[in-house]
Amino acid sequence: MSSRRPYVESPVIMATVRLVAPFVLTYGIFVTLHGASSPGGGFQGGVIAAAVIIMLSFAYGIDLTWEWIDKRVLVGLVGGGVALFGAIALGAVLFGGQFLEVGVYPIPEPDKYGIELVEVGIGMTVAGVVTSLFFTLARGAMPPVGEDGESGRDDEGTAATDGGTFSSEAPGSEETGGDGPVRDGPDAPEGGDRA
Amino acid sequence: MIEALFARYNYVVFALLLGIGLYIVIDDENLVKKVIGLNVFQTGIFLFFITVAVQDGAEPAVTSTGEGTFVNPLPHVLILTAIVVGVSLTALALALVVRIHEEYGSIREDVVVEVLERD
Amino acid sequence: MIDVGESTLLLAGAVGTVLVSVLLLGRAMIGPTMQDRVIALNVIGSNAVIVIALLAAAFAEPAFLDIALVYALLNFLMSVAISKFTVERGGVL
Amino acid sequence: MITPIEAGLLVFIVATAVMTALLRDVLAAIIVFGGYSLGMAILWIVLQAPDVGLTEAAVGAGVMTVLFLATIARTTRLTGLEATTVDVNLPAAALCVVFVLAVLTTVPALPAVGAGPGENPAFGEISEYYVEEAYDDTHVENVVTAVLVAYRGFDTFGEATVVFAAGVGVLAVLRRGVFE
Repeated sequence: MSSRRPYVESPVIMATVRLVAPFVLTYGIFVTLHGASSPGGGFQGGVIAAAVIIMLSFAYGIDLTWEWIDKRVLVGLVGGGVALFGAIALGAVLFGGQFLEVGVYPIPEPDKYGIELVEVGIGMTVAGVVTSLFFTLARGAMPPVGEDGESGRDDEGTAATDGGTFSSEAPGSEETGGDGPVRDGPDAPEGGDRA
Repeated sequence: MIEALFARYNYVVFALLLGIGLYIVIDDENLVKKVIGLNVFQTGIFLFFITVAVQDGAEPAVTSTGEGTFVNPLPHVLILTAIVVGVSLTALALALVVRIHEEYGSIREDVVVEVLERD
Repeated sequence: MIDVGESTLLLAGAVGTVLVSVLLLGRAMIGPTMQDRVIALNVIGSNAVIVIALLAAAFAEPAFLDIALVYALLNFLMSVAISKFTVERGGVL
Repeated sequence: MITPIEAGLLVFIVATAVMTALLRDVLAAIIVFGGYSLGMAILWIVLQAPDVGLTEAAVGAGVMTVLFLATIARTTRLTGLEATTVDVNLPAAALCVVFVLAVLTTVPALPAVGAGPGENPAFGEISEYYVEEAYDDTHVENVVTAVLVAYRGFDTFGEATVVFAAGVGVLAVLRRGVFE
């Protein structure tokens, strides 16, 4: 994409995000796990955790963040969350209860921890889905299926849509890849293993 | 009548929000603004549910004894899931808007209709 | 338990902050540039943090502070997103 | 009776909603809609619904605006910075006024705001049972969480599936190149 301007990153935003992102992620996990005794739960915590990735995308560029993310983690979050919920629900049947009767598990305080585990499943699903929704919408404007790549969409607003190249080599990242901070930032340890 | 409405102020705002949301959906040509209008409409309904749950002098339902005055937790449950589902559906609607833009080159309803009629 | 007079005072502060937010909407409405609107929204967001904290104190419900914390952490995301969008004309997104 | 804080918030919310309807520029409408979400989150707190307020805060501040921005970044060329308002479409506005009046006629049949059990049919046996028995049944203090996962877990399972399906749906609509 020759029309793409080199992405000029803002040091202020990068520094702020680097400072804030770990706290937001921690807080998202806290909200997910602490839903039993205070306001919170999987839905809220998942959205807050997903906001971390959105933050990183704004600080370091969407394509870079997308490359940095392990897609398998994303798929694992989305599918694994629903699967975890379903497994807990069905597992109760194995222990002689009914569907979703978490009280029958042979662990201390099965009700409380069963509910927490279900909340974790919800949180995983919501975090994964919101993250992928964001990237799907923000990345690549897909060309109409069955036509060649560029002709379908260069009629209007290429300046507005050029973030949307969907080519796998992601040339945008090559332009900025030389700058140290851009690469370093998303490689920071937080956010990788959100499950 | 007026007094009855005044004692039900939240429901009046609920009706207003429904009207405003409906107006945006009907009148605005821009599809993204139509989606915003749907969200306004949706939030009006959330307001209805949460207002039903309140009780004078009540606290949020965080308790281990069940003693005291609490708001009704059931509408809260319905609405907090509805908010997250609403976001997902908004994203789906926006994806459709993007797709319409790819297909017709515009997100204005009148232009899309024009393109459809021309073909 | 919190004194009634004190909680009234805190509520009055919250009402005042809400009224300031209503006034700020005027700036968001008339613009004239998008930056004015972004800053108006940012101030409204900061006001929201203040109002929620005051309400938490007035209702004696510390759990409400969680929500103020969410806004304190996430409010800048909204402003940053919109500002980047206006400055770079969507080139970033 | 209406408290000043509620009155101020309701004015704020209606004002932002009307501004969203009137602003022609999509970006301006999105900005004002962010303000609307902020007002709503505070209103949920005033109405003693912290769980809903937390959700609205996370969604409104973190995600919703960004999704709208991502969409218009891909579809709209910014028109400029002028702050024009749309012309009010009188037939549509009249239709909406009729709709609002029709809804308002049903409002006096509803219980007054803040009416407790006895006057308010929403407070039935079920909600009493939830509040009184939730801790004994589930050992979870937050009744909202208890209802969400324990009493209405099947419902929530469906909601999680809807979220999952929406994610799949977006991928289906904008399919190529995302998971390459």
